[in-house]
Amino acid sequence: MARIGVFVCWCGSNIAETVEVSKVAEVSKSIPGVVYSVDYKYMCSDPGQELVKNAIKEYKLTGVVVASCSPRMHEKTFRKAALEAGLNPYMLEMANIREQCSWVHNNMDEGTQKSIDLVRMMVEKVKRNKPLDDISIPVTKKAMVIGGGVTGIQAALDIASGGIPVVLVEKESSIGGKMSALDETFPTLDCSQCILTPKMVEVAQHPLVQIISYAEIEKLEGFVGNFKATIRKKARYVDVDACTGCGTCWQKCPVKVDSEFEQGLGKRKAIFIPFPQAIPSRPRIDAENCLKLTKDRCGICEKVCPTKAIHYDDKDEFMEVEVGAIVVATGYKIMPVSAFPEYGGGQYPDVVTSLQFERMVCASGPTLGDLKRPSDGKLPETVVFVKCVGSRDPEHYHSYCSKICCMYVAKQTMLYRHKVHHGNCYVFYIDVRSNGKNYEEFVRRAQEQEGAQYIRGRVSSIYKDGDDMVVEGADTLTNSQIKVKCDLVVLATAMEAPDGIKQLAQKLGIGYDQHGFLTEAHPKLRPVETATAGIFLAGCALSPRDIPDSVSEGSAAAAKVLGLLSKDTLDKEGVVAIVNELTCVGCQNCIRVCPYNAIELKDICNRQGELQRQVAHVNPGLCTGCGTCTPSCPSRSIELQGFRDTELYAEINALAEL
Amino acid sequence: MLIKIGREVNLLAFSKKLEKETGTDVRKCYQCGKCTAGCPMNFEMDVSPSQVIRFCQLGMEEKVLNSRTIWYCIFCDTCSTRCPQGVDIKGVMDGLRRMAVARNIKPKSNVRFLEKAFQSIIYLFGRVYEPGMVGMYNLRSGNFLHDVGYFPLMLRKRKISLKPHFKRTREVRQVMKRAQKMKLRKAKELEEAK
Amino acid sequence: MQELVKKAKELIESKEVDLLIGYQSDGEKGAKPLFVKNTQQAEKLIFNQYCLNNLVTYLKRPDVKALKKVAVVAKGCDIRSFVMLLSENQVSRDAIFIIGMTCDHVVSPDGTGENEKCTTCKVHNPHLADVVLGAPVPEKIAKDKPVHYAQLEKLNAMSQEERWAFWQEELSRCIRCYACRQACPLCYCERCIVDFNTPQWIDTRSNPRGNFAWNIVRALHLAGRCINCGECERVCPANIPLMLLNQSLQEEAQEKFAWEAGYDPESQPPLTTFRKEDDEDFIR
Amino acid sequence: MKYGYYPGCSAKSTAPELDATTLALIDFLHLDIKELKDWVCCGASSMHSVDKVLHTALSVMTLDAANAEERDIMVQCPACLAHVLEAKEVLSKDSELKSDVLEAVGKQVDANMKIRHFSSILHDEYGLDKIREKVTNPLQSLSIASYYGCLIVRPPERMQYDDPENPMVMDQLMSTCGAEIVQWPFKTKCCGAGTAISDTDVSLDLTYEILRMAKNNGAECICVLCPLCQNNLDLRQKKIEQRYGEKLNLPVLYYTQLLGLAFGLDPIMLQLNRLFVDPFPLLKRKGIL
Amino acid sequence: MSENWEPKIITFVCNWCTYAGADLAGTSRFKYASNIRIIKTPCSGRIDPMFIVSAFEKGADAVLISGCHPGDCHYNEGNYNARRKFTMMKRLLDTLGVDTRRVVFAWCSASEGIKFSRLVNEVTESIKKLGPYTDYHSLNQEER
Repeated sequence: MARIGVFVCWCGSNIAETVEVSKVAEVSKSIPGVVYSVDYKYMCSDPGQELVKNAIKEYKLTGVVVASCSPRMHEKTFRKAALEAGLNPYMLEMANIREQCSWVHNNMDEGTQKSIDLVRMMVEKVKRNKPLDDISIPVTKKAMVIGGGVTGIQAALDIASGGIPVVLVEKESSIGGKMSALDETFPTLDCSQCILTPKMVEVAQHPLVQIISYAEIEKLEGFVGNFKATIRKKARYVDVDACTGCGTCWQKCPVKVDSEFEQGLGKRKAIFIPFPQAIPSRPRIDAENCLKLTKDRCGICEKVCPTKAIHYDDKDEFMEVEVGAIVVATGYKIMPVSAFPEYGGGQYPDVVTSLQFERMVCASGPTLGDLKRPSDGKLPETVVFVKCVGSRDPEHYHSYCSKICCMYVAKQTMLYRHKVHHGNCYVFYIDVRSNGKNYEEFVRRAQEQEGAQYIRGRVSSIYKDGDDMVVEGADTLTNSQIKVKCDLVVLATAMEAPDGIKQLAQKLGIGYDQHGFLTEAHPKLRPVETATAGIFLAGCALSPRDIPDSVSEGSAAAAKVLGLLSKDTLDKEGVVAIVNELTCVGCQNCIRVCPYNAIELKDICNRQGELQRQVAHVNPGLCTGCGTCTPSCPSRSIELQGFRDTELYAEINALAEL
Repeated sequence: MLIKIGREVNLLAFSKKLEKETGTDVRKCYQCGKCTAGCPMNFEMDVSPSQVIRFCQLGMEEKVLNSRTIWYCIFCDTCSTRCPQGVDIKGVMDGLRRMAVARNIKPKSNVRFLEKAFQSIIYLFGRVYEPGMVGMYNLRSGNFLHDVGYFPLMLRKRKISLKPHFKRTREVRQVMKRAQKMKLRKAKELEEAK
Repeated sequence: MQELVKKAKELIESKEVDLLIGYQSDGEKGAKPLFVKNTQQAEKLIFNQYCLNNLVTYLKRPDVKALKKVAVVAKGCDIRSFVMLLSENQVSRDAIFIIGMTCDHVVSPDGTGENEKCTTCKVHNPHLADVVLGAPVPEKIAKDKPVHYAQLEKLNAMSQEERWAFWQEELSRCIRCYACRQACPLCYCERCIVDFNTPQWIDTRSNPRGNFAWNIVRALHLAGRCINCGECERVCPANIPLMLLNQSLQEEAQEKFAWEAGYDPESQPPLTTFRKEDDEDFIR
Repeated sequence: MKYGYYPGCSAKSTAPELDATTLALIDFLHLDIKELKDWVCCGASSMHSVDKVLHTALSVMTLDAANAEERDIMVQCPACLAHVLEAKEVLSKDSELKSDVLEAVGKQVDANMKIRHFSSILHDEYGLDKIREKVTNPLQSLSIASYYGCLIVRPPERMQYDDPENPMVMDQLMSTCGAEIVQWPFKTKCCGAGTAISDTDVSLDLTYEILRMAKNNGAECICVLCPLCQNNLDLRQKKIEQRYGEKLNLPVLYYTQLLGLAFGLDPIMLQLNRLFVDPFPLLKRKGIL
Repeated sequence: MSENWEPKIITFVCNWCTYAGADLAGTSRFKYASNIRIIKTPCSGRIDPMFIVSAFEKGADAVLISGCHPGDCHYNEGNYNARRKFTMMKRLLDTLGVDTRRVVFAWCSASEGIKFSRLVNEVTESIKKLGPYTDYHSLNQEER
């Protein structure tokens, strides 16, 4: 027999002003099953909680209804109290008579009546509640970081310093990401490679970090604390262990193709490392351009390799790793010039992206830092920078601001003027957004001391007229059109989500927005978490960010991982779905609607091991307790604990008696 | 210039009115100036296209209706096509021009005479008849000899004929009359509503 | 007919199937199911316009399921229900041999004239079968063309009050025999929700409340799944126009989710999936 | 393919060669296209600034004419095309404007027909492959700058013609005919349109820039599809040359004329003599005539 | 209909958006009619269309169902699944002649306290005009 206690809170005058609390307590006594009821001024106070605990013991209560504030406020408090008194916490429910009653109604009679109803509903529910146990999940104390840019490197280093082993998976043949291609960085103008390469070396040498380069995530199974990732190690045609990185192969390779790292401005070989400081400093063969692999000719690299590390029959390999947590730091890509037909659509070599410009001025770039324009190698005497190209243009490209362009354009004007002291540089801008430490000062310096001329207006078109590039823009401050003849145009094109990110997100089961950026669990309070427990985000995978922000987030995600993996087991609420295998017919409805892929088919076999039938089976580790499965089940064979049909129906039924 | 915004001024009222007339919401404009940058007629304008939109945002109806700009827009649509915010600048110009016509504001360009001439020609013939139209335009604009030099040349190349062609003129006239009546009726209703 | 009998004998003789479900004649203008286990029985097999029953329904029976392989004679419309059973993991494709029959039309349940369901048929020629018998029949409706049900129009034209009165009248005759459930090829739960008593969703007595709730839940469970075979209505002893409810939801699935059941075993029934851009005009 | 041809007023007055060559091509390629009997003026570039209802109503009358003949509409003049497409848009969803327009027209008009420009029809319905087969007189070594103007590409969502910044339809037609195509930046730059009559000087600046840019990029002639563009570039070229003191001598031909040449049609039928900038010396030099 | 009849409106909400929105209406003291009784489910995906039938059987004059806006679902996509079920249920009820003005679906986020209070008031007002749902309630009385 149910023995229910009802505890009605005054919440000072918050409830008592509009609800006759004593009457609610009094009437509650008449609800079948209620053996005790009481009202008290502050039920959440220590004496209030004592009242609940004592009553549970004294009256041997099997269920408790606390009529007070929203369960969002104190459900945890009271359930803990119940537990302390020896009652299963899930046998306690709250009737929300403050937020959803006393605070929103004026009339005492109505408030009281409604409170009685709410109590009755909860009494009926709690009578049918079942004790639930929290679920304890073991944890694999290992983490995976996807993306080996500066963000991923930072995350891997921080996790490893906490004593947790890390697998760092990088899509390219070297870690380093976009930052390794930059020249100098704002607002301090320190050399990008000078600050990044030590970090790359550190992560490579860390005993707890395993770098898997030129690899991608093939599949992810499991759930928080217990992921199993399948990693595709793409065919590299070079035995990384045998290779010493001596460089003979790429020196001898006869094939020259455009270098991706040099943004198409320089050349690389068909067997190559993307840049001299690459880590691991092991080459890979580009199968599309290698003569041996495409035409079965040449084979020089194999001949010259002193350690016999070249294998033309190399295949993609798969490896499985078990990890407890994952950091996704997949970064970004920038839009190519060809995306903008009104700016020439890529037909003019002297219209370049800002990343190309970085390579053009970088001392390790294809011209070794001699600034030459791509078409004819001429020193550009006049350069125009155009901001917001593809950003802030919801009609054609992206609605968002790419955030870092304002700063790097200011930096690039300086880099330019440092190379060409007599040169003119113009910046077409709409707004200058320089909110960061020393950022505004940096932009002012570009304009006041370094000779950048800022023009407020967007550019309508860019075309070639004879030898000149012509930029047709506006100066909205003087209300006029401006045509600038120049030698080189640098477009600050938008940062975009990288290719394949949606597929990756789907494999990982995490959300992404309409732009392809990954979605955080809460934009303010859970900025590096995803809605999927155990998977964290950092850096430009979320949206455009600069280096300081990305590095901070790498550390933040690492802290989350360390927190999660500091325990041996994880506890989670017992509110999960359970299948009645006797009545389940295996129609797969629940499997299809489950947002978490937490349900799968299970074979039921007879003693001879012959398959009899198939039923649904819930993995409680993956189930988050949304209950979408329940209404999809025609035979009611899957039920969400804590919100079972009989419990909810009891609430509806409780209202019938009114 | 001083823009006074008193308590009685509702900045949004004009934007809303424009939206009703043209279907475009000028409040979306964030003044990047791309329209101005690409406008082939900007050098003839007293107020640049982006500024027209700005004045509309500020509710300065008189300023825009009395500008040269709205009469010099040639509807090439470069602005609207490139606008990052999807503001139909050309449509706004067109709408402003209709508002100015409705209020009998003196046009700042001869183009209005061309429009009038054109309307009469359609009324008469149902299809365009260039010599008549240019002639009528010249009469209205007071520029009697405009383009007359091209006449013999065009005649020689048989690019214009002296004989107008008529088509469905009765129907066209009926449609025009009905549209005119409708306009008057609506104006009256609006008046009464006030 | 000859080829049907021949094929059946072949299947039975070669022991390829344990059982063949087909039709035999039932009077001059009628047909009834025939269960063939030997070649002799196969002689009785027929197929004509009186072969109304949807024999796929028998595939959900436990005794049939227990057999290794079963052949079933099926029209295109019946095969649509087989496709749904496949998609819902209720049959194994390998365990069933489908003898698809081309079919111009069958008669209406009262035996007079063309069955209404045949006017909206898009599968006069079976779309999924191990063997197809009969001469090809020209399809009258393109696959992508939405189907409208003429009977519904009258109901839709009524006012809400009239519809209420109409159904109260019709459902008052329901005796809760559950023949509709039994005949339906897609009602295969081992425990029906109506037999569920904690909580008892549906009053099991034959009263207005229970009848109303039962028919709601029946239609709802078929939403997006019903393939318009009409068996429920045909077997209803009280002549309740049950198909009106099913067809109404078929139209809704077509209009809102661009879905028609029973054509593609690879696709998911509409209530087990969604599109982010689904219509939601009715939601405030 | 079953189209009613809507030539527009220009084709019947200032651009008779466009009309004539269009009909010649239709005949030569055996297309099921014939002129709509009852088309009326689309309201051209000015009516919409006066009276939106009347402006739309005129185009609706032409839609009605196509309905009467149960034909889709093929248009040659970009302005007419824009306006009938706009009218179709208005009729496609309920609005106050729609009901006003229908009231003015005095009858219900449906707009379910397809509306396309002739060049689009040739380009992707008739098809470049079939065109290539018909070329008997390739426009060898003739460098052609295709000039599209504004209205055919903008607004892109309405016109559905091609990339508004770098359309290729005419370029591909011309290269199919064996011509050298010139990639140049002003394909869709405005020529000044109607200002040619009301503010002639303004339009001269714009047309000069276009002609100069075409010439600098190596064009020997310009290929156009819009009667107004043709007029501004051709009729006024002499005045431009005088004003800017620069010899341009760029014949401005309709794409239909150039196609006709490549198909080996009679030059008289193609009415090349109607052009103000004489194309004959160029065409003879290239061995096309 | 008795003089002081008040509509009974049973409301099903999801825990993360609408329940929190209702809480916000409370903390903001947005007043609304006291006719609703809220039943909390974790997600609108848990709301079974049959709840509507049960609610009417138990004497409700209207049913209000609300969850997270599309894209906001705490469980990513529970509300998308719910939306399809509701679409079908609404059509079915309409076909059966149920007064669908009495079945209101809404999206209401955790920040939309004001929307929640307005929604409740609007629904209550409209149901007051419609009167008690005697048609449905009469099903309970007739027994055969």
